[in-house]
Amino acid sequence: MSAQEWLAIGPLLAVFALAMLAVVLDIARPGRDRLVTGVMVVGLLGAIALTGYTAWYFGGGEVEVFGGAYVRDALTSFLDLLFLSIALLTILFSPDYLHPRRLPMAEYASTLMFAISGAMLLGAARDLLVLFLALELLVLPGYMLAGYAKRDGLSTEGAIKYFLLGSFSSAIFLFGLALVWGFAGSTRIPEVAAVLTSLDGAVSLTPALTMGLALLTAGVAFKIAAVPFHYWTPDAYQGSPTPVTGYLSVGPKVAAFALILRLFVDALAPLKADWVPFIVVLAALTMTLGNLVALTQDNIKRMLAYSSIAHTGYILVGLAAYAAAPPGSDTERAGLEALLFYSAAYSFMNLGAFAVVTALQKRTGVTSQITTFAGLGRRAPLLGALMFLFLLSLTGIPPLAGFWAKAYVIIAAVQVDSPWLIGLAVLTVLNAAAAAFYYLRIAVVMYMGEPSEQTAPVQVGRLVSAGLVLSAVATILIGLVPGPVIAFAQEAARALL
Amino acid sequence: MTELPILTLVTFSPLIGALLIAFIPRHNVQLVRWAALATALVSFALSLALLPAFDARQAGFQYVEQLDWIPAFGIQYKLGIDGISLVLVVLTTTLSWISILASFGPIKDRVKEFMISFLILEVGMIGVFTALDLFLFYIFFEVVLVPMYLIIGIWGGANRIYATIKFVLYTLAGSLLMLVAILATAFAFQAGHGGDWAGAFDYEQLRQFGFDITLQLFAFGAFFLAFAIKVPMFPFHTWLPDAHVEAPTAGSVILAGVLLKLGGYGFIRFAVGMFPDAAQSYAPWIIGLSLIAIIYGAIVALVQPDMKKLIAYSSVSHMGFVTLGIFIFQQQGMEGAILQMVNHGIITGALFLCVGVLYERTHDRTIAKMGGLAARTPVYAAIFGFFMLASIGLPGLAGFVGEFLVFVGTFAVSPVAAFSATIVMTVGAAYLMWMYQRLIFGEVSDFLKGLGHHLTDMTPTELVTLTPLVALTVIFGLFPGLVLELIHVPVDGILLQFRDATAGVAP
Amino acid sequence: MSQSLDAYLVLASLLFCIGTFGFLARRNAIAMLMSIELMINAVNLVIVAFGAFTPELADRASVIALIVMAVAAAEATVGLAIVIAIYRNRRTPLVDEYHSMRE
Amino acid sequence: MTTDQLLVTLLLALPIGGFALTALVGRRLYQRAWIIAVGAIVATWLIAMYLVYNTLFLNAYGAQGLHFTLYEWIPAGDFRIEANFAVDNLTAALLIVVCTVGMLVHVYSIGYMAHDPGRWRFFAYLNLFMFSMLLLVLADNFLLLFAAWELVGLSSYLLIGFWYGRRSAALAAKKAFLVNRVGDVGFALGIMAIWTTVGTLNFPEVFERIPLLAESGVIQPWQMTGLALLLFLGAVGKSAQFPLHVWLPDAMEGPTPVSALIHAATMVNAGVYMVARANPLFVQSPSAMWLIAGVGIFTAILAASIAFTQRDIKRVLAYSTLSQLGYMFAALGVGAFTAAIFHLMTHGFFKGLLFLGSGSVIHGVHDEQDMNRMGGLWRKMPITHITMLIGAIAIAGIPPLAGFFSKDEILGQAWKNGFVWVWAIGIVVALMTAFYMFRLMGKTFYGPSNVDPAVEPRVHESPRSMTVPLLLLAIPSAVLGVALGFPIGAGLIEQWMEPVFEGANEVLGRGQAEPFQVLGLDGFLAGASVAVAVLGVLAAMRLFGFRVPLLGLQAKPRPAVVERLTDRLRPLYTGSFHKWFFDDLNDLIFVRAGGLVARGLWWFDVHIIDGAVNGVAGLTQRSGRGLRHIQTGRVQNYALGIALSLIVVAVGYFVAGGR
Repeated sequence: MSAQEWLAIGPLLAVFALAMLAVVLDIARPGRDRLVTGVMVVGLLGAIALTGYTAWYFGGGEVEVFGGAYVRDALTSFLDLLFLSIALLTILFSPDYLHPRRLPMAEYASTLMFAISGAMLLGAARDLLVLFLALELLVLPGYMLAGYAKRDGLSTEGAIKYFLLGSFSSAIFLFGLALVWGFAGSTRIPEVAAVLTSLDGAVSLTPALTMGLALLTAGVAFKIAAVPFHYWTPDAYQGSPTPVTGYLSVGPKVAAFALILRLFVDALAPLKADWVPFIVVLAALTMTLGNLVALTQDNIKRMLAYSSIAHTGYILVGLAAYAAAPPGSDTERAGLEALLFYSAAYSFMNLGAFAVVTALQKRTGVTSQITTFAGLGRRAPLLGALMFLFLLSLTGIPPLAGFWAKAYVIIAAVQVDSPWLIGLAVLTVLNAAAAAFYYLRIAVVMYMGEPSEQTAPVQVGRLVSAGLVLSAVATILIGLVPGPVIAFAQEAARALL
Repeated sequence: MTELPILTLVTFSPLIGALLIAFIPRHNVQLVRWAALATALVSFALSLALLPAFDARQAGFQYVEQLDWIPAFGIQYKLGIDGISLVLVVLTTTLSWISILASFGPIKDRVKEFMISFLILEVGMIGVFTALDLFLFYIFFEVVLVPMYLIIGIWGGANRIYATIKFVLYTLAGSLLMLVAILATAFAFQAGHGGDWAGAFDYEQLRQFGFDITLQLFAFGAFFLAFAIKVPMFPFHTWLPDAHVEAPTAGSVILAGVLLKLGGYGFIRFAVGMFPDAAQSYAPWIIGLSLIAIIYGAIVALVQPDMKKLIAYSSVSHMGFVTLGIFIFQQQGMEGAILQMVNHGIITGALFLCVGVLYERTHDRTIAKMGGLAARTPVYAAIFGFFMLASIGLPGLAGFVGEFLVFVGTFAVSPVAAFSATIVMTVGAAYLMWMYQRLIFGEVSDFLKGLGHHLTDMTPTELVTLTPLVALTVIFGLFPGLVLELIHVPVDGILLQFRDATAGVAP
Repeated sequence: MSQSLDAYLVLASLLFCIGTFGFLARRNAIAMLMSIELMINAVNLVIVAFGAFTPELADRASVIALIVMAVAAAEATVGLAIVIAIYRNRRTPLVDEYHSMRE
Repeated sequence: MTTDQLLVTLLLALPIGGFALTALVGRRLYQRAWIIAVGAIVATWLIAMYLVYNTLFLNAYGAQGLHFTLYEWIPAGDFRIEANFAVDNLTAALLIVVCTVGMLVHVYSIGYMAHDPGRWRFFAYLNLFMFSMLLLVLADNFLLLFAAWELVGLSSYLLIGFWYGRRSAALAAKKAFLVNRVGDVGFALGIMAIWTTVGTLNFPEVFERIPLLAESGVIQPWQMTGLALLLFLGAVGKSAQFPLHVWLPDAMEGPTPVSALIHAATMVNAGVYMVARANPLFVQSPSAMWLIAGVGIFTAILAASIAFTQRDIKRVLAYSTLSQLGYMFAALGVGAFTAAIFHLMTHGFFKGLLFLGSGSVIHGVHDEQDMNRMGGLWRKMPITHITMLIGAIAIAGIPPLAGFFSKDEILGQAWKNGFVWVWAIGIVVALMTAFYMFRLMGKTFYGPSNVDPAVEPRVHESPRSMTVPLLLLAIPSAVLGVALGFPIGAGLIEQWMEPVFEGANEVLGRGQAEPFQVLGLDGFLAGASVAVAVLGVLAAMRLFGFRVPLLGLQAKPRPAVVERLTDRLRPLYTGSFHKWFFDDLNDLIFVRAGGLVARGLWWFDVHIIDGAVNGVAGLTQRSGRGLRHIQTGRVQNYALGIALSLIVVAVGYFVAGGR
């Protein structure tokens, strides 16, 4: 392998190394949580720097490693940076939650790092088999993290639901993958795409291929938690330890979109006319159901779970815009850019929101009922203000990140000359308006409710504070100066097409 | 840019103040208050500084500042004003400092947060009037929502949460659709320029573009919804009474004084400016809705038991003149509409201040409980009466000229519409005089007697808030030319373009 | 041994459906886990069948099948661990009794 | 700015300045609150008289009068309205009445309001009124006239509601303003119509162009009629003509000087003034003129019939005012513009006198207004009695006092211009007028004293500040008719008004007035009106008593006869006493039915419109609550859901993928 190839997989290796290091530290210095945390933070910062360097080094070009199974292009770099940021923030938010509950840090960190490496691999895979492996590498640690609070009934309940349904969908996905593989005769994505292109719409799809498409659609729909494959989400999110919920709401979701980019946009693009109607319907269902049910939730984690379902719907609009646009057009690219931009913006604001919940739950026994937030604006003005900021961003109020994300998705949708996509855009904004209700409800509880009886001051740890500041800065900066992120997303999208 | 970016200064000076206030310890309430007032006065002074160098006879925008913001979509940071913007900016800065001063007494809890919210609100409002990039405009338009949401929701009355959420959701639903329309027009522009995004959100360029009629009809519809909710036009008005009733005094003042004008301004500048053909085809409907609003609002106001609700419905009626004046597409009508916006801002703002003064003492707004205030608080009675008369449209005071210009314009286009609209001259006088008679005249009510010496006449602070408005009401009543001269050229421009654009379209 | 790929695919599909049915019908977590194994094995059958009937896939198929088995094993391990954890908490392996979170 | 222009400006500036000053510092002047206001008005009067002299006697400003622009008021594109003023003969005639009566009322008020704690407010309002009224007569365009129109309405509102503590006063003030507003709507619409059709609102230009436009057919006859009627609606409101007459009697809730000044001598004449001012416009529409005559004469008889039975002394005078205003409109309608203005002037003086006299009476009997509780006051209040008697004779139309000349002019013109029915009704009204006025005199001054015994000893003549204005007003009431109207048909007033109504007379086809023929038609008509007046006076004297101390003549009242007559005419009496139930009708239509409509709309607003809004929100919430139940918490259900969805997706692919 050339030095370039090593550099290309450098970030991935770094995260693997961090995962191993955490295990080693656990054995060599058991119980040294702060050490592990420190090492992880430093390591992740290093990995981010490395990724940045790699991205700069390769620029717009691409490098294939492992005989083309792994590719380092702008998309890989974009996703790597995003995943590493998610990992960093999750690590920052976790100790304050884990420590009071006597949950070991090292094991947690290594599991998380493995999951992140899976996500990163997913974003770089150009081989169906690698895609599957990466997916499993992503989700298996995820199940474990969900059930990480072993003695907590809810955590394990969430985990087993997540696990059973996840495995079920993995099997479905795998079956679809196998069928496509059998049809295309290769696991290499470019070759698959080439074979499918040669169909050229002239012959009808074989039953096996059609079945394969259906299975793959259902499989990824499950992974991104699109309605009606979303059932696991609320239970898994509610049950998991809060920092894990934060992670689950962004990491696996964005990774699943990475999977969609590599599989559907790269490999199955020639068949996009076949699958686009399903994306449109899924998008519409997902955002609408997510928001409607979120309206009625009283548990903040569950509410945010449904809200994350709704956001999946919005992201899917970007995908639909891509898929509905004529091949090779600018519009096609805009859809993907929107998808990527939305993922990035969503990650920061959603993690931020969960981080506030985490910070409140530093004291054990604090539930995740909405009443937890009562009078937060008085008890901890800064924390309240940050939560308000994240909520505003999630609502899509300018000039915050979430606003641009929605605007981008809508730009992409209205560019497609199709009543369906215009309809989807309108549905998006109607949903955004409805969603404002439950986001604002939290603000109401924080600022406008009767003063809460919990008068104990909220103490926010240094790490959590740093993470919150990072999320907030990202949310504001992406809002005020979205230019660089847009440019990066454009480059990433260009790499894919 | 070598010269001073004065518009940016005007727009963002309250934000700077807000940031500074954020660092003042919250227990130092007096300092927070005075700092907020000083900030608002600075932006007021800055906005006045725009006047001397402003050339009222020059067409187009002045003080233009232009920077690329998001080149990928041609989104710019572009500010500029014409006469219409200028008068509304000055109105905003004026009412802002008055509102802040008026909050000194009533707002006792979380003063720091209140002042910060209020100053951010001011940024949003000024920004709406100065933005020349559609995206930037939209951002300011939305930014306004958040502080207003907090102001009603935190410092409001008993049913504040229902009111504030209704306000936000209602407004948001409309404005988000407008976002879709903005993006769609920008894309149409981009497609029409060979895929080049440059200028796709630039108001001045979009105005020249000439969108095809299908897009116009759709986009105008979306813009209409956003602005009609903001104005608010019948039947999108029901958030207003709730919001007014629950909002604290300063909130009501700004809500009536400036926020409603965002809708009227949006209609003139964007909806009509960019989609003249669609405006033409929708105009009969909008005129119809305006007439309904004018009469309906006035009649419903007749039977309101709550002072604020009464004034809220009167706002629906008065703002109906604004939309009526705009959509008859006639010089006097449109100039009258703009003048009416300014005057309504001053007068209704003042009326809400008056209600606030009384509420401070009685903690009640039920008209039936009051009576005989003239005997106990003569100065208050006089000032309240003054604004009541101004609101009725007494000649010589500000309310008259705008209203009459709208009437004249309407009559020239459709005498029938003018006939129906003038009914309100009577009904409008009836509800206000009824309220005034019940509050001010007659014997002192038992409820007020029960208050004893708490029922004092106006304090010096309250006088300071209301006196400038009295002066403005008289000045604009006697010399409406001060405003009309400023808006004449831009209105001419809009109507000229409108006529050019619709010349080829069969009615 | 049949000479038709389709026959294997049909057989595999049947197996997959049986697995699915088992997953849907059984309440015991362990049994559900086993049903998933069955589904994965059906997929393996498909993979191997493709390998057997399509020359260019022959050399890859068995490798892929092996990898899938390994993944399935890992999955089962994680699954069992979770099942044990919840069994400790709830004293029952029946998943339909785990419904403290809903709606 | 020339001196005269400056003086005209001062004419406006003095009263408004007086208003502002009195409003600001008046309260601190205590007893002397009147000093600024009265000072300002005296100065105003002097200036006005100078201008009147210049205009009417020196003809200093030519036939067109003095026109000038102060500044541009509303510059809105083509709609450019200036604050411009004019002094011509018509204005000058009005200035005489407005300023003279105004000044005397100011002086009178010094005494009348001396004990009222709110006197500073009173004088401020009076000055505001004077400003508005002067603006009204000086305005040289329709919009400015309209502005003044509304401002006098405001002053009237403030003054009627002066004793705000009294609910009835507050209600009357509001009623006056609102009823006036109904008329103003018409006026405003008329102004819009003028601007739309003529393109300007300046009087000289409008009146120059209107005949041309009408001739060339640019303005159709029906449009002209519509235009005239819209303007007339404004006049109907301000001058309290049927059916908008209901506010004026209630307006008597205000202090009596206000009734004298505003509701008798000046403001209520604004409608007459406006129609006279816009004569070139009105004469273009014969049907509008006919209607004006009809409304006027109908109001005259309607009001007179009500005045018959009222007990409140001020209300009798108020209905009398309505009736006399009706005369003026009848005059306008028959094309006797000069007669209308003549009657306006004479009426201004004698009605002002009567009101101030009644005020003096009320003052004397300690705020009692019911005539049934007066009587025999002639001895205790001699000056009031004499001056009021002069007023009563004047209004009754007995020569040579003022009322005879102007009233006879109106009736004569009506006959001669072909409106015999107007004349016929007019002569009946003249009879009624004479009767009810002497009923008033009899009940108040001559009959037995019914004054509250507690008050009786303290009844006294009013202070000099009140009696002097009475005396001063009695002079013009007595001599103005002769001064201006003699010789009949060729008096000063004819000369003065000649240039103003020249065009109108031309259009109506009136030549130069012929000299009065004592033995011809003129003599017959004059004789008839004198005869009915005397008849009315005698009848009233016989029923309600009288006394002429100098001649030793006297008659006792005959309450029994009155009683019998009343009984016989019970339905008519009841109708008259209850003002023919107009107030009840209005209450039913506007207050009750209107309230019902408003309440209905409010219900609609809250339940239908807002209900729809909340309904959408509720529906959203409910559907969310319904959809929640999908999430059962059981893995099996989830798996089944996923499997079923998968099947749907697969079927979808197979159905759609059949390409």
